[in-house]
Amino acid sequence: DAKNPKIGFSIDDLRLERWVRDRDFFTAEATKLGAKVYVQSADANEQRQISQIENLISRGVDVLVIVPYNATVLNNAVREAKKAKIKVVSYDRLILNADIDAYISFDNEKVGEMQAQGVVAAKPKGNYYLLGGAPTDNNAKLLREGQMKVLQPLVDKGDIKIVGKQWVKDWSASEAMSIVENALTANNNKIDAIVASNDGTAGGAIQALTAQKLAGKVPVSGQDADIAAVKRVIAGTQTLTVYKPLKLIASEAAKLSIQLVRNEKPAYNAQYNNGLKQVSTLLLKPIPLTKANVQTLVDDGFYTKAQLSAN
Amino acid sequence: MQSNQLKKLFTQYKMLALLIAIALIWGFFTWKTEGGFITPRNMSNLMRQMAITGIVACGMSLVIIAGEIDLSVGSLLGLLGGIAAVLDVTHGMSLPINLLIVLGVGLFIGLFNGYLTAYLHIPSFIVGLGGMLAYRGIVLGVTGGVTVAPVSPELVHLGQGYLAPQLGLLLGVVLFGVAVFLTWRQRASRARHGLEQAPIWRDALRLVLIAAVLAGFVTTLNSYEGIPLPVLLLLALLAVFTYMTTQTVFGRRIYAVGSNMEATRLSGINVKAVKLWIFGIMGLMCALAGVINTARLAAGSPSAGMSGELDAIAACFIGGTSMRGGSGTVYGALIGALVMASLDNGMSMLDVDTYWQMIVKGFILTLAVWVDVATRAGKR
Amino acid sequence: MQSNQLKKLFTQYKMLALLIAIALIWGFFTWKTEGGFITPRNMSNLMRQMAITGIVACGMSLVIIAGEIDLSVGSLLGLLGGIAAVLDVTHGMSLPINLLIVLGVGLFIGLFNGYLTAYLHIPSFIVGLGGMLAYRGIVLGVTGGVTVAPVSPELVHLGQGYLAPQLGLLLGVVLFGVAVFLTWRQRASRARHGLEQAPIWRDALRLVLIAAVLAGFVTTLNSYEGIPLPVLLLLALLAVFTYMTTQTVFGRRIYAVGSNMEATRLSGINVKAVKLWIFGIMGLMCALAGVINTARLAAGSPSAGMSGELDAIAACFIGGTSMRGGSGTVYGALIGALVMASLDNGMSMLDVDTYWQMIVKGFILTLAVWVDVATRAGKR
Amino acid sequence: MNEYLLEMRNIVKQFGGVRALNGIDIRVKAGECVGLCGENGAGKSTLMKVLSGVYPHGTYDGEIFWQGKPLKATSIRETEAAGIVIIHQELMLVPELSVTENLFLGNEIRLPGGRMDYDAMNRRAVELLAELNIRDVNVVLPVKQYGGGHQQLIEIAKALNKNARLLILDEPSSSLTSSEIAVLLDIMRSLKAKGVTCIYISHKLDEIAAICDTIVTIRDGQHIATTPMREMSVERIISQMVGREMNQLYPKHEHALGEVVFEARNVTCWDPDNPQRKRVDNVSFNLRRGEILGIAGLVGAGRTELVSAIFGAYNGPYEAEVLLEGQRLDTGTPLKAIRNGLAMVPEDRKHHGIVPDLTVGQNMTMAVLRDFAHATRIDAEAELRTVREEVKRLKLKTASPFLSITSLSGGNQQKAVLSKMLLTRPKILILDEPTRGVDVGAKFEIYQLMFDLARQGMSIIMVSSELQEVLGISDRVLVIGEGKLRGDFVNDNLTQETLLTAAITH
Ligand SMILES: Nc1ncnc2c1ncn2[C@@H]1O[C@H](COP(=O)(O)OP(=O)(O)OP(=O)(O)O)[C@@H](O)[C@H]1O
Ligand SMILES: Nc1ncnc2c1ncn2[C@@H]1O[C@H](COP(=O)(O)OP(=O)(O)OP(=O)(O)O)[C@@H](O)[C@H]1O
Ligand SMILES: O[C@@H]1[C@@H](O)[C@H](O)OC[C@H]1O
Ligand SMILES: [Mg+2]
Ligand SMILES: [Mg+2]
Repeated sequence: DAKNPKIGFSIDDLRLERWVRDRDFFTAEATKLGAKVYVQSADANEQRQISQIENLISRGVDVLVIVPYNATVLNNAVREAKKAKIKVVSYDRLILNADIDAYISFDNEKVGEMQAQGVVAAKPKGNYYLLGGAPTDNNAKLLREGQMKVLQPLVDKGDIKIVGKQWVKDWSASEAMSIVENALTANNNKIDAIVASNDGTAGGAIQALTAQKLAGKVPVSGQDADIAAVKRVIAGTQTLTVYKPLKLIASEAAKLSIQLVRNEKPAYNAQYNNGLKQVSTLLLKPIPLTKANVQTLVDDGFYTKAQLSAN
Repeated sequence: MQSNQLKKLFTQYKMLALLIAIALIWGFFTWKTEGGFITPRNMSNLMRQMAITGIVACGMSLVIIAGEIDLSVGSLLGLLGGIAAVLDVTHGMSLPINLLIVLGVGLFIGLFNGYLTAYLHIPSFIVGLGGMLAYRGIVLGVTGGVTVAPVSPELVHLGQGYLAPQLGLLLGVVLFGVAVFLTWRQRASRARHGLEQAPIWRDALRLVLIAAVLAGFVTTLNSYEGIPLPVLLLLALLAVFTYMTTQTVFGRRIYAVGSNMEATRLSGINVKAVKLWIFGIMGLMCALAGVINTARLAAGSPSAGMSGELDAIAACFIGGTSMRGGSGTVYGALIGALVMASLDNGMSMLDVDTYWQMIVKGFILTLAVWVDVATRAGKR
Repeated sequence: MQSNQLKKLFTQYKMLALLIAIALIWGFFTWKTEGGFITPRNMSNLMRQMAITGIVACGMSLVIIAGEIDLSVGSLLGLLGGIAAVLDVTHGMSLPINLLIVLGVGLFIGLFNGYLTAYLHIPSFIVGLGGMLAYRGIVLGVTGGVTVAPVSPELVHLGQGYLAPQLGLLLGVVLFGVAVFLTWRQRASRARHGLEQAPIWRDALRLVLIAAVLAGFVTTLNSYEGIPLPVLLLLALLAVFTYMTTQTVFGRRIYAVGSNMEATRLSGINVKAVKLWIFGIMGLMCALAGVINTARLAAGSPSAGMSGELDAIAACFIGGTSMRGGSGTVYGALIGALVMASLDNGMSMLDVDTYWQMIVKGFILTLAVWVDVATRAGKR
Repeated sequence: MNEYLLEMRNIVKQFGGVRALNGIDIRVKAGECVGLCGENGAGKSTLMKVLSGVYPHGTYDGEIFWQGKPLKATSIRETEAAGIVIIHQELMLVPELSVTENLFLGNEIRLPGGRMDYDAMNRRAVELLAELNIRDVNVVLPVKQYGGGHQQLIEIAKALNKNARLLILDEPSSSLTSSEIAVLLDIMRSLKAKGVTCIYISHKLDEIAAICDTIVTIRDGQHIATTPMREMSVERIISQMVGREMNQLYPKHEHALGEVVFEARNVTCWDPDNPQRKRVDNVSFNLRRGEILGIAGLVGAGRTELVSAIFGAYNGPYEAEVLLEGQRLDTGTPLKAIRNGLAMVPEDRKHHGIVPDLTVGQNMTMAVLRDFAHATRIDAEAELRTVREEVKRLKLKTASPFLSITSLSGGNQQKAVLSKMLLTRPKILILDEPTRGVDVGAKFEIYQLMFDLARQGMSIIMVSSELQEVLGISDRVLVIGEGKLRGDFVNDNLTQETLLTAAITH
């Protein structure tokens, strides 16, 4: 019912740090607003995600908030939800070709751009290595597109040479580490910058650099502001991470979904075409985070000061 | 000797333990979800959710009965589903031709796996491991690593459509008719050969039971939207595979090969050909599962079917198929798939933490097989 | 009879085919990377990259020789690495105590797996499947799904440190001394028992070969930074495991159990205990591998070790361990791990597309085992 | 038309470096029954496998002529189509399939659509078994429910079902009792009357003498002689096989019996599949020092179960009280039994005796390996020396102790298994069918060894289906029937009839 709505939150994969935080912030906010949240994690498996969405529908939720593992495959599941008169919110990743009610996100392409810009700012010229995400993750492709938007002109100009690029299976840090070790060897350490697509893979890359005593000398990007990454940024071994204020997106999303149930009008600020319709969108700004502005995290309550200084 | 009695009962009716397990699981979830679990709608979900694993498990049970294993099915399912999506989306191919091609490719790759195992004597475990990598690589190549969408409504219908309730009812009645006919024919044949008959009340009881199960099944699904097409396919496969494994020469040879390959070979049976075809059938099942998966996703995804082999294998083992080959049933494998799907479904309805879900599933899998082993006779 | 001659050669020196394969693979990559592949630095990388799979493969080869399999090692490795990270980061525990605890937990879980297999007769395949789910679930529970970092420099040193070149040299010399001593002792003992001796030139030749390999190994790694600690550990394990499998009573029993468990039992050997301890050792290896993995990443990641079991199993099979149990060697498994690591390393140096990498790996795995099967004598 | 139905010329078959067949010629006339004799490892089974297509054309050298035409079979299907049917030495049944399905494996009666015609096959199966005088087998139950003897009969029925022109029987009687052998021989005679040609392999030479027209002896893969049976005697067959005279089969030696050292009380075993049924029913007996106790009975009587239970190796629920030298023993597992001075050489050599991936020497030292270990390390040289001594003592024929045990002939494998148990220095030695499938020469050696051991004070329990052997060796004979003790006879003027009567009557 509208007073105490039930929210189904279907998350791609709770094995990735950021989604754990998303869940916690979201649940906290929604509970405060009087809703009950059912959380599901699909463990990076699209079939499981569909099943779980179906189960949430049987469970009789009023609104579904979905972090799709694969944005293109939820068409049928969303149709089922609509049939049961359930509102659907796409969280962080836009569900394509489906009749969803709202989208709330940071722009992934934008994140890619920020990653590239951050690295370029630190090292405007030289040999670049691109460390992509999981070859099976559509987002990884979007990130790469964003990165290339920034890098391509510089490549054309001759400032930058891309000496290699690989996708990293399952965003695995140890896989990333081996890849960078081998890339360094293949290029006789003549790699001047690494554009890594998230903090996990950045961690692997930096371990490989450390072994060559290059950590801190070669700029590396990331995203998610994982605690380990933020510590690296402070230590100077990672150049930047893209901070997506998770508390903001989570609480905005909670508010938005409850508003949808109560038939109130949320404050959208954009429209996105998902292939089927114009989706009302609430777009939040990702923040490139360097040593200079780590304080933002504390101000936002994302981490405590103690957390950042520990160890 | 009390416990021995129980043991004997379980030994004789191997499925009993499983059915009791399902009853317990369902009972528990129904209680915990205040009835939500047992609603027609959720039953419909549950069946649809188990369909893909079930289809693969059908083929896998043959493979395991024959004493082999196939680890490549998850990737192969992904590959074939991906091909279906590419043909549909990129080439706009009509559904029947698309199906034909995908089934053909599935059969071909399955036979190829079988050839490597049976004729080149590469252990199937290795063929599977290699295929798992290679076929997933090909999927990534074929789809370019991106999800291929949106697929045509016809294809989607295969995964999301329902059999109209009237047709479902009709189907139930026809199936019952078939059961009656088969019972009658068996009695006639036994009479003709002068073999002794089972008491007539036992046959009658069996028919009544069949009628009850059919009625329950059809009415439950009809009170939601009808029998989902993937479930219908699964039922058809169950019928075909049960017939094949219990009544046909080929089917019995699968057991012979798995139980004592050398003896079977020395009986003049071409064991290589038997194995070849088992893998061929496995390929066909991957094709069907791949297409249904693509239909359910309405897209061909490069990661489709990931670790699907484990679910299928687990289903077979939970369903009492022996690790060592030579014994097992297809319906057992499907009951195994149902157990797993019930756990997934129930726990996700209860909002259990993922990590607990994994722990519980791992535990139940081991427990189920332990019960099977412990109640099985003799071995110490 | 030409091809038969070749077959015989391969049969007698099973490792020959593998060594030729490695030579071919290395040659190819060296050519393609214009020598980059063969540099001391890349050799050092390569060895470090194979270390974790190698450690797990040591344990896995025992398990497979004993006729079992363990699919839970990837998750278990993740769990134990995660525990090490949590103890280090969250509880600031000192390295030795941390190691002790993690090894203890590894041993315990391994023994638990072994108990389920040996005493409760649950097929190890199932125990492994169940463990794969459950232990991964526990990792997620333990780490809360969050990467635990940064770990202490002492721990990192385990994964990233090197043995000082002088020490490496010393080690090489000592090892050679041991080889000489062992050869001498064997000759003495044979003389004492009045057994015939191998010709002295053959023993001498063997020693010269050992010296050459040792010298090559040490100087190559020393001309980079020294022997990496994980590689040192792997070497130590190789020595311990080779000794165990070839020289000890327990080792002989592993082969006996895998070859014919019933006959072994009837010879008065406690086969259950043998299996129990094999799984215990497997658990210890997972602990070592988990700690090294955490050290190398300088972080405990909830997805660490994912699908690590497949790499280890593949390494064993490539290295000539028999699927059916009863035969295989630890050094074979390590050569198998080296083949896989060489492929990964070389292809990533060449910047080959992921999907091609997967296809090539799948293909090579199958090919390697096929060559092994095809050159093995007699079987048809 | 040629006078010979079958001619095999200059057949050579190699395994790796080993020449199992070294240019053998044999000829078989239509309608005759040929007895093929030779020691263990002489190459009898190999020759028959060549003939029946188990080793396809191209994997051996030489030529085969069938009805005057060259036969180049590449599969068993082809030889069976030609009318050559073989019953293998090892049981070749599929345990999980029903008796009927086994009888028709490869020759199923089909209905349209590849369906099995179960009703027709079941009816025929019952008939076939009735011809063999078997009426206590339920043809729809899986074959694994039946013991070795029954399985052997089922195997024979399977071959009879194939309408052979040439029927090869490779040791069909090794697990049959004398009454069953009598039925088998009757069937052979009636087949002969119907014009079926037979090749019969057996180490029980009196069977050969009873039904064969021609005797072919081979030794070390070479043909020695082909002689009509009317010119032969069992003694001559033996001397052709072994290459020397053997004037006596059972080297019975006097040996003194001591006090009672061993007692088994109230041994009861329940069927693992059917906990109601007792396989062994409350059997008690005792044993003196230096005594050789024979245990006789029909197939399926429960003798194997009885001795396995005593040794702690029975695969099912059982109760047994075992006393050695007046002390109650805990023999819950083979390990405990061995530690307490018991040893058993099991009946099923392939599955319970040898460890195929280990070498001959490693198999022999398996049970006592600890004795060779200093701390953890095995003293390989000490081990080797012991193995060499044992090989010499038991006259075990092997080129080297480092060969795989699977490369030995059956008789020599048996000696290796025996040696494994003897190395544990048992006080009580249990031998279950110790000479099954073993040739006369090796048998003689095994008997001699048994007497030596008895003289040194070891007590021996020997289960055997060969009544002659039981009578020839034992000091005392127990008869088991349907799991119960049916008789306990001192072997003094004891006859086969007495034993059989005891076994059959209730
Ligand atoms: N598959 C094989 N591989 C290697 N050697 C073999 C193989 N089969 C048989 N042999 C060898 O060939 C020789 C002949 O064996 P075969 O089985 O034909 O003897 P046999 O006369 O049947 O003996 P038995 O009376 O014990 O059955 C033996 O030395 C045996 O070790
Ligand atoms: N592996 C087995 N599994 C199930 N039942 C078995 C098995 N082995 C034997 N049996 C059962 O035990 C009964 C007795 O078997 P067994 O042949 O061992 O008796 P036996 O008196 O030792 O006769 P034999 O002369 O054949 O050794 C058989 O009829 C059979 O039903
Ligand atoms: O935040 C990232 C998310 O957007 C991407 O899809 O998966 C990896 C994460 O690091
Ligand atoms: Mg033979
Ligand atoms: Mg017996």
